[in-house]
Amino acid sequence: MAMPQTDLSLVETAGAAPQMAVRVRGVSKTYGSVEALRNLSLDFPRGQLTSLLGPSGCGKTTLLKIIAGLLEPTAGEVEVNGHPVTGPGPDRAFVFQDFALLPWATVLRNVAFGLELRGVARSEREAIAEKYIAKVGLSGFEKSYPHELSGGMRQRVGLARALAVDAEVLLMDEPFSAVDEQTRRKFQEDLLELVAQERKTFIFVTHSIEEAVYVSDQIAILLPRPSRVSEIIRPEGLRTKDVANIRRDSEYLDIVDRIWASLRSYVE
Amino acid sequence: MAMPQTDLSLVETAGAAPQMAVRVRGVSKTYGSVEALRNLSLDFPRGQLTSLLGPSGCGKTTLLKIIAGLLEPTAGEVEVNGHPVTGPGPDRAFVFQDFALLPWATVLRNVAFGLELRGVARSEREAIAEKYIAKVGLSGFEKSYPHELSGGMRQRVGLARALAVDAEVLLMDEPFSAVDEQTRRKFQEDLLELVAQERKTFIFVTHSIEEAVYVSDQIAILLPRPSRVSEIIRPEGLRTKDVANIRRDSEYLDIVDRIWASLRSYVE
Amino acid sequence: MKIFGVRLPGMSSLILWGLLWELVGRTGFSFFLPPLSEVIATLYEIIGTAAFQKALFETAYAFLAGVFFAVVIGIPVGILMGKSRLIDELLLPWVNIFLSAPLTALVPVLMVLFGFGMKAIVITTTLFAIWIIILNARAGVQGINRSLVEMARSFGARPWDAFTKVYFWAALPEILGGVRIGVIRAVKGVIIGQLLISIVGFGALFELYSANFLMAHFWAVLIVLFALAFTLAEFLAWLERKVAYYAAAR
Amino acid sequence: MPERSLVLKLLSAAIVFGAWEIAGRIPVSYAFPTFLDSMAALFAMLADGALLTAFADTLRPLVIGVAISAVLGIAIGLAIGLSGWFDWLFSPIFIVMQAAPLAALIPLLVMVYGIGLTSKVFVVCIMAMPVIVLNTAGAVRNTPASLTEMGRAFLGTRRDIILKIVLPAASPLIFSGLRLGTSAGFIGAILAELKITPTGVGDIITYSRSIADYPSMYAAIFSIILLAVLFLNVLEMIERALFGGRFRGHASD
Amino acid sequence: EKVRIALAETPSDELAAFFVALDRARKMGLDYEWTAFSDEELAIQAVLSGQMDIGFGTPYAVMQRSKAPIRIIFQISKLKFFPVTTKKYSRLEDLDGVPILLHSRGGGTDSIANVIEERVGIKFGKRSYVPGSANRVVALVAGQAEATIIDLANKNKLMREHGDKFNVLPMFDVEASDEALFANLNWIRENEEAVNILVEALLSVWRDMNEDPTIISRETDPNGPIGQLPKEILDNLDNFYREAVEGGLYDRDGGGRKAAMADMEWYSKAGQLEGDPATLDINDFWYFAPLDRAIEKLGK
Ligand SMILES: Nc1ncnc2c1ncn2[C@@H]1O[C@H](COP(=O)(O)OP(=O)(O)OP(=O)(O)O)[C@@H](O)[C@H]1O
Ligand SMILES: Nc1ncnc2c1ncn2[C@@H]1O[C@H](COP(=O)(O)OP(=O)(O)OP(=O)(O)O)[C@@H](O)[C@H]1O
Ligand SMILES: [Mg+2]
Ligand SMILES: [Mg+2]
Repeated sequence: MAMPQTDLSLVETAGAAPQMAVRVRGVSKTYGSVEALRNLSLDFPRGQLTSLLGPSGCGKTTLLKIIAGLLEPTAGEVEVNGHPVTGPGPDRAFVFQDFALLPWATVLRNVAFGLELRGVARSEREAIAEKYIAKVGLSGFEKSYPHELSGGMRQRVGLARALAVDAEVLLMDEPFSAVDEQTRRKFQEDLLELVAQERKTFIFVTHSIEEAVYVSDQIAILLPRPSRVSEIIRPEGLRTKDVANIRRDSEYLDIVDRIWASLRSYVE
Repeated sequence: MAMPQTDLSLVETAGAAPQMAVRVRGVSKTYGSVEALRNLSLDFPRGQLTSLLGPSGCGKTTLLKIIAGLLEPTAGEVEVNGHPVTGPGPDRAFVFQDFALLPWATVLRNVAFGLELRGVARSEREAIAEKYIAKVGLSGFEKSYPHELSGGMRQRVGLARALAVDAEVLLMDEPFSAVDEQTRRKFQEDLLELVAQERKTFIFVTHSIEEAVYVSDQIAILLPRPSRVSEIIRPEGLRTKDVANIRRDSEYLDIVDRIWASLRSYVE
Repeated sequence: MKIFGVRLPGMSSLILWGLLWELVGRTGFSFFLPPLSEVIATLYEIIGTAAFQKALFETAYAFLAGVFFAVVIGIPVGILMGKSRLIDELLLPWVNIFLSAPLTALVPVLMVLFGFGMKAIVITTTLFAIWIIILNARAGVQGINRSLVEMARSFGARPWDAFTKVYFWAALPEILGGVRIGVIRAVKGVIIGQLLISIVGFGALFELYSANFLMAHFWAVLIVLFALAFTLAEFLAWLERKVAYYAAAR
Repeated sequence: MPERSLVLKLLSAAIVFGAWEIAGRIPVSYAFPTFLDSMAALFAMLADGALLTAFADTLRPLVIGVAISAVLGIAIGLAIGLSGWFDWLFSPIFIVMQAAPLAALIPLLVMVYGIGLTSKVFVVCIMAMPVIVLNTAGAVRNTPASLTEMGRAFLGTRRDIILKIVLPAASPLIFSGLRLGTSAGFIGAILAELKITPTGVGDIITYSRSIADYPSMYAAIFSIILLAVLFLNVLEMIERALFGGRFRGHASD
Repeated sequence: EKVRIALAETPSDELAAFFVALDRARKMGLDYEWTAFSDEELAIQAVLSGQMDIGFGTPYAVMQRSKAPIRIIFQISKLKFFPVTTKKYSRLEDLDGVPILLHSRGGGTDSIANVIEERVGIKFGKRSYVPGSANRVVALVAGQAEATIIDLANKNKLMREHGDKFNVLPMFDVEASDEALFANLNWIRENEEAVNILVEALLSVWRDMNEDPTIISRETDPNGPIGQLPKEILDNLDNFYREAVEGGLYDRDGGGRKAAMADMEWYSKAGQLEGDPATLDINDFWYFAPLDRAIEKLGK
């Protein structure tokens, strides 16, 4: 399951020694009698985007929460930058599938909330929040409340909140599931830009094969419960290609088909 | 906007005179001060599947409900088989986006509910329902309740209910939006089979360009509010091609790109 | 709650409280709190007496009649209010006022209007219970998923069919919730009625025992009453949970 | 259409008060005064200040009791909602208290706490507290898990999470518990005045009844109901001012 | 048709004699039913509005104010109440400015307090109202009050148990009524027969009781409302009636004109009746015919 170092050097543009930002080693998780994860190991290279793909209920969210330190694994260990995870930490930020916005707080307060909990002074944190609100294209909505926004806009608030705390590792649980196809495509392009700009590690859960292939440096395909990693696919060549035409690129389509064939066996 | 007769003859395999099952003529609809549809005209050929594609809130659901007779248009007229629509009728059946199943009734009763409301005797309607339950692959779940089913299975119950009343026209409002990608693909293939088997007219709302191109005989692209038809695209050649490879067919990809280009202009 | 990995059942802490009561009672802390064991012995003694059974019968009768009227009037009125704007606007302010008004103050008026016997107690009980039943039935009908209504229409449902096959069932969780709260309020209503209007049933026993400082008797009847009310409320909550499985799915 | 609903409100008021007036004129009973007579008595009592003094007397135990119930009830409810131990130990008591007809306890309270303010405050508390506790506990228990999880993910301390997430998320239900509690407290306060010692409005009711001054008795009843409704409306206005139109729902937002 | 009787309290030892009389009346052919109300005012209202036929209480204020023709037919008990205080006070005069507990505003104990103030020339402090002598005893014992006015039974009980802590202050005699039976005059006229039976039965019991108080416990129907009371109460019946008879609580002639005159004077002074007692006509308040008839029948 270990990643060959040579693969990475192709991608690491900064030329720094390739490193793993997050390592998951032999993690198992049982909820009562439900065995969600069994002895799962997986590494996440620094500065790259790794997607988790797998059937519904296979334990993707569970894995993400274990990395975030929100859940304790039944067995196994997670390391972030070489330090074992014992709880949530400032090095990781979570983008929640259901947004998890405070309905009683404005967009500004929501985006600044992570900083507020870290005790950053009001004026400072609001300045930072403003910056990230602009970055996700929500300028002008600072004073709005979540229920006044469309699903896609709420999702971006959650994204901005995670970006604002400037964590090294971003954990994103199906972040585009709530937006319609047209908007989703726009987001995917935004995300690609973000990965290129910010030198952060992204861990990304999705149900869409096309989306995973389109945005990922590395795709981990999970088996149905109890979950282990069945395959790791690295759509290497794609990063250098023209974004506008990638969807008809035959390499892209090959990868999609390969994944589809691999997943298909689990769907009824 | 009228369909050239020659186009249709290519598709109509039965060789019967090509006919329009549903004609929408100059329909407008205003909700209070919101103008949802303006002077929209569109024809739906018998035995074919027509998709409606358009930005969120452009009035797709509104149009479907007007055809179903659930809403009255502010102006204009809808004809089904040459007869003007004045209300719901046995010639049309609706598949609801949120399934609209009776949570307190079993799958069997839910599927038979349309027939129950039409006064069909119990034994007869249950026999019919059994047949359609089998057809959508839910045999063995007759005694289950909706909350015991997955989203995809619920969707199929709604579909079976609509099929059971044996209406000529099936109106489907984003029927696959709530299921995950893998299951969705399976459904799309089922739907294609259904269109081939049953000689019915399908009107299908979706947000997914790929889905529309994949399943449709004809795609109507709607403008943002107030909505009119901006373009009609007929992915003709595709029907004859191999289903397994269609997603990498260049004609398919051309059509997807063309639609994307056309829709993209409305997204921000 | 878990102790040493064993799950303690929900109401088991009442046993602990019972023990505490026994202990405090034994210390002779105050004459008004006899030990629980004495109370239970007294309970055993009086439960067979004609006076107790008469009280039980009178209370049960007033209670059941009051709840019956509250349900039979409340649910249809609530459904009507949910469906008709005019009726809703006419009645809603009064329903809200009576829901929050101190009905105890109104009891003297009820006596004048409806007499001083059982009838007034039944009406007091009804008045305690009915408003929340109306409001909940109304909320249930208003909250019915529109697509269920449209589904019924699109398959050609006639109004009566739509009502019996869709509306009632769809609003059932809220209706039952209202009935549960209503029944709890009705228990309070029947006792307040018995204390303030004519002294019959358990109200009479309470007056008698407290006036004569028969504390063990007093607590014994109180325990019976608490247990009855509690059982009833839990039964309705159980019923509610049985339909609640679909409340979230509507 | 605000006018339409106002007209309908006035219309329904006119129907009810008209029915009262007619019933009083028939009369249905020697002891049933007309609406107009009762209003006249009401204004007379307002004019000589008797009513205001009475309100002050009635409101004292009510306000003290509701305040105690609110502070204590929310604190206990919070503890029950947050701690399994508290839940196990205390929630059965409040569940029993809520279901049980506590009015029956009044004679006992008199023996223990006498006839003064204390036992009246106590009556208000036992009536108002259970619903406040149970509503608060339920709301706290049902704080959307995703919000508390979010708070943990962004490194909130337990205090932070309680103050900035749990309490605001629970506040609509806490407020509705307060409203129900206040309404129950009113019932308790009146009950205390009718069953323990007649003071305030309860005294006007019993005294005017004993001297057969029925218009005054009805005026007092009318005024206390009016007061309760006003009191609750004020509470609702406070709630709306505090949380404004910002609340449209809950976790689903 | 049944005669509907409105009691002003739930059946207890105090009502045992009344129920014995009711039993005798039933044997004489009276058909009746009773309802217990939570206080005197409710019983009065019930008779006022015609929902009950005969009520318990002293509705002088109501008789004077409402236009309803209510009349008293029998005096059940006299206003035998006793000022009780802590050892600090030993005479009524000492109570000047002392807060006092009374039954209810405008009620019997309130009028006793008024008359004490007038005769002794003092002014009580704040008056608080606690219905029920037993409850006032509790308040007194619990130290929540220094002075109150309580009934005979509770006075005896208090002195038995806490005689070392409290004083019963000597007071002048009161002949006025505490509880009386009353009914609507029209109804009385339409039901002379029933009223006669009832009054006769009452008078006979009141006379027998004054001879031998134990008659009450002996004649109490074990299946009736009194017989169903807890044993603790029943065991004390003889004691209760012995003390009551000794204390002169029950008039052997059912009150009559003597009581009516005393009431006029007393309730005028107490503020319940308006106008000079001399100008008040006792026939506006009492209806003597049934009592006169019964006395004639049973002999002086
Ligand atoms: N708190 C819990 N208690 C019990 N079982 C749980 C709990 N949370 C998750 N599970 C179970 O663990 C399994 C994995 O859940 P998880 O949410 O991680 O799946 P997922 O891959 O994120 O699914 P989806 O794609 O539907 O979001 C599921 O079968 C689920 O039923
Ligand atoms: N009952 C209504 N009252 C007022 N406006 C309405 C109502 N129903 C729909 N609208 C408005 O009409 C427009 C069209 O709505 P419709 O639901 O038909 O859109 P849609 O194309 O189905 O959108 P989506 O893709 O989001 O489902 C929207 O702007 C909506 O706000
Ligand atoms: Mg998940
Ligand atoms: Mg729609």
